[in-house]
Amino acid sequence: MYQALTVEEAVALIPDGASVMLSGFMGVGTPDRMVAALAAAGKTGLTVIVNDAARPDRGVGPLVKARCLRKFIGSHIGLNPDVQEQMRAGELEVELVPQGTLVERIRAAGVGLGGVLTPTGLGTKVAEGKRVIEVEGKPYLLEPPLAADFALIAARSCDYVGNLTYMLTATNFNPIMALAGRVVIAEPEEIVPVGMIPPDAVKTPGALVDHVIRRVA
Amino acid sequence: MYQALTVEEAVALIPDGASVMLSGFMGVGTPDRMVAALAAAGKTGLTVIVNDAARPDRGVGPLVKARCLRKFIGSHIGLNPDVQEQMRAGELEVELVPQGTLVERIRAAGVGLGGVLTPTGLGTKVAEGKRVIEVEGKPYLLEPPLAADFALIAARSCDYVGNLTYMLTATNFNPIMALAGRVVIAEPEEIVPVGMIPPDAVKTPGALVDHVIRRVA
Amino acid sequence: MTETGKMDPKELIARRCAAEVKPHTLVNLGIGIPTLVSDHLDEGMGVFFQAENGVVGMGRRPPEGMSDRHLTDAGGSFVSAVPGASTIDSAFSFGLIRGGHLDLTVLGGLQVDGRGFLANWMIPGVYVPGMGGAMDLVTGAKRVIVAMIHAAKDGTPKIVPECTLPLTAERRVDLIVTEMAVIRPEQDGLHLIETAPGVTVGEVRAATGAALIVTGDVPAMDLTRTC
Amino acid sequence: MTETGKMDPKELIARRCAAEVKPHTLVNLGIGIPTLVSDHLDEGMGVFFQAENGVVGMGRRPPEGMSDRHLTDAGGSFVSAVPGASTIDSAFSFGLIRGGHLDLTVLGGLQVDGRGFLANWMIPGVYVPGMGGAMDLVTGAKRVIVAMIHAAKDGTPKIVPECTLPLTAERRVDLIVTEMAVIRPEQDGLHLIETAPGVTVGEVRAATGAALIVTGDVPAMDLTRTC
Repeated sequence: MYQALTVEEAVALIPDGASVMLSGFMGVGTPDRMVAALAAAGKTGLTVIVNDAARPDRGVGPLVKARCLRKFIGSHIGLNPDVQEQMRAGELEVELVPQGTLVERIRAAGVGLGGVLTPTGLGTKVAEGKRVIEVEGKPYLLEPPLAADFALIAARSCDYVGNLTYMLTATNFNPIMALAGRVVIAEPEEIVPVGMIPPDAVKTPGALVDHVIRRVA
Repeated sequence: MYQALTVEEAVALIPDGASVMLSGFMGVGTPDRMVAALAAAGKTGLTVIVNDAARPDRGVGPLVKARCLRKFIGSHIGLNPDVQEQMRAGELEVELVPQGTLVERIRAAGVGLGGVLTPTGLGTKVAEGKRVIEVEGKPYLLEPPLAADFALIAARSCDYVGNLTYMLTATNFNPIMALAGRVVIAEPEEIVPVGMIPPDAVKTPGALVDHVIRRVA
Repeated sequence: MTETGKMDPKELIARRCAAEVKPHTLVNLGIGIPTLVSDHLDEGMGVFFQAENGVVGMGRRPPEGMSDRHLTDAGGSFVSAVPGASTIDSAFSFGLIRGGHLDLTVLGGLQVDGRGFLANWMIPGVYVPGMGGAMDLVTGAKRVIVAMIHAAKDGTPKIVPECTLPLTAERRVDLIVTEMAVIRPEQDGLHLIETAPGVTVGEVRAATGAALIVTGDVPAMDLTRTC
Repeated sequence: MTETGKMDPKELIARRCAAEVKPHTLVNLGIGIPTLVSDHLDEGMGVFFQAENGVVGMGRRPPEGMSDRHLTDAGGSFVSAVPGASTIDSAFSFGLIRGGHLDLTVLGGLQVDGRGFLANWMIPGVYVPGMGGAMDLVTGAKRVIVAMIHAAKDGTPKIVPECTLPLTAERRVDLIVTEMAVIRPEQDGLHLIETAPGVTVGEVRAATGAALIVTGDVPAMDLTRTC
């Protein structure tokens, strides 16, 4: 059972320098209230794990603009000039990871596996410095698990035991990141009474969720 | 769009000696009509991949009793004396796999990964003859992917593009096996018009399903 | 002998295990004695029971006529679901287990040894049921408690210097609860931390094949305590 | 020049690609030219479009006022969903892609080389958008078609003996469709199998950096054909 936190209370849990998973795909399914509050709080030195850099005003954009980030781990930065600029200036370290590898690395951390054996990236720049493991005659890149101190999750609905649902393509990385944050904070669009989400509709069981953000008053 | 098959038509697709994934957990969520029809058809030499041997009259039980199986790959056989007896008589090869490893091996095959790096089984009989891969200082067993010629899936609802839903604990291995069969045959409890299953309720997209079994008349 | 000393041994073990369950946690109970643990827990504690077959928030067996074949426990028996329950597929279920999201598992045991290693899935040539989810549970759960009768029916110790039966995992379990004692495996060996009411340290030692470390007085189990 | 010869080059490429799409298949279209392919397909074909962000059965942009911020394509633009659509998480979405469940992907290209290898995700020092889902798509899809303008704006060939830009994958793509030609990479090199209406084999060769294998007469693209 959760006491829902204000967004400021939640953001206060996250120290400068933390690693933070941020769900969303081009800003769709990103916990925007937490992003705004982190930027407003002037956090610094964060490592963010997120699919893409979205645009300057979307997704992780406001955190980039407010120079909260030390490191960006994701698959795409092409539509956010702020990231390109900070990267070129040496202010922001960028680690590019193929999208399918990124989500499996996060999942591996979340489900207790030692890494990912993927054909993706073999023979490309992505393979540089990485181990290649042969299984049944085929080569695979060994990619390590990827966990984070915090996972910030955008949910459609949440109940007071922390069960989460997502809506359509706002699902994306959310249910996977909810497995892999040492502390999981959910920002739902609505909070409903316990028992209102049918068991088969729950996409993230409440047992994975540590904190829930209060609705906008 | 599918022409739903009769259970006999579906079973006729499966040759003797095929490898078959069979969903279900103690017979819950097993496609019972297909199991009965396979047994009635007198199939032989099948390799079955299934969580457990259930009981003689449940789950894979009827296939064991009818001596359809050459090999059983699963995690538990303790409640089916037929399996124990055929195993001791050397008539049935049994490969025991930890349950979490079994489902991840199936998933790895289904999602194109080269195997599973799991801590489960390290230092036990399960590790015998297997490679241990160290990642970031921790050892993991390397377990190979597990695919099958056929995956027989028990669904709650299905539409005519093959989208599937499952109900409660009858879900279990179904959505994972639906990724890993070269031919996927779904046995739904009901078939509903296209568009009646909300996109977020679909647990197996129809793109994974090759054949659908007709409702009981 | 005290009143509780006359308690059924399995009930005593279950009750003592129940005191280890913390509110608002995710718990998996194995078959046999562990299943009884939930009977000793207050439903208001907010404990969610997980079963390997994919339910988080499993409830008691429903009244006759109210069961459904789509809602069962890992043994295939009918169960109910508590408010706030969720159902998940097997990959997700073992993701919770292996990924360290399960706060506690209580499991039966065939042997536990001086290193705290558990054997509970086969007796070669005699009993080969398969490991089911046991290896993942012992490997992945944050806390593992072994709940078992202290010795075999013929008196042979089940707590031994080194397991002769195949191991379930190389992980040191966190606690052993029997009808005679509570034992905590640590780096330096097995610590006897409680005895059952009316049982002496000497009696526990006599029934145990492995060395037991005793530091000062060993208190009696408090069977009224809950977490 | 024929009527179709005056077609917008991107439209021509999209139309020719559309002829490669088979009914009742699962298809992923990249951004740019590939996106245009769906305009040339009959909605009754039963083709389901997948987008990396987790939709199977993506439909056209909805009418003004009927969009929803929870339903977008991989570029973040509003889309609709066809009857029978499903939505999945990113792990499932890339499971479909990497696992070989995607029948076809049509992607843009910066370079394709004589081995049939594609480079389409970065120009070192100039353009580093990241690979997004491209590496998984090229690695995992059953069939990969590269849809691109034949040469760079300054005339520099994009079809080259060996990619000088970083590869997207070591996989040989299945087809290259440009406004000048259709080229099929095979074990022995690049086969020129069609030319655009009004374009000669010599013109294609002149605009191509890699050797082209020509066997007999090269037919003109049939831009009316559908699968």
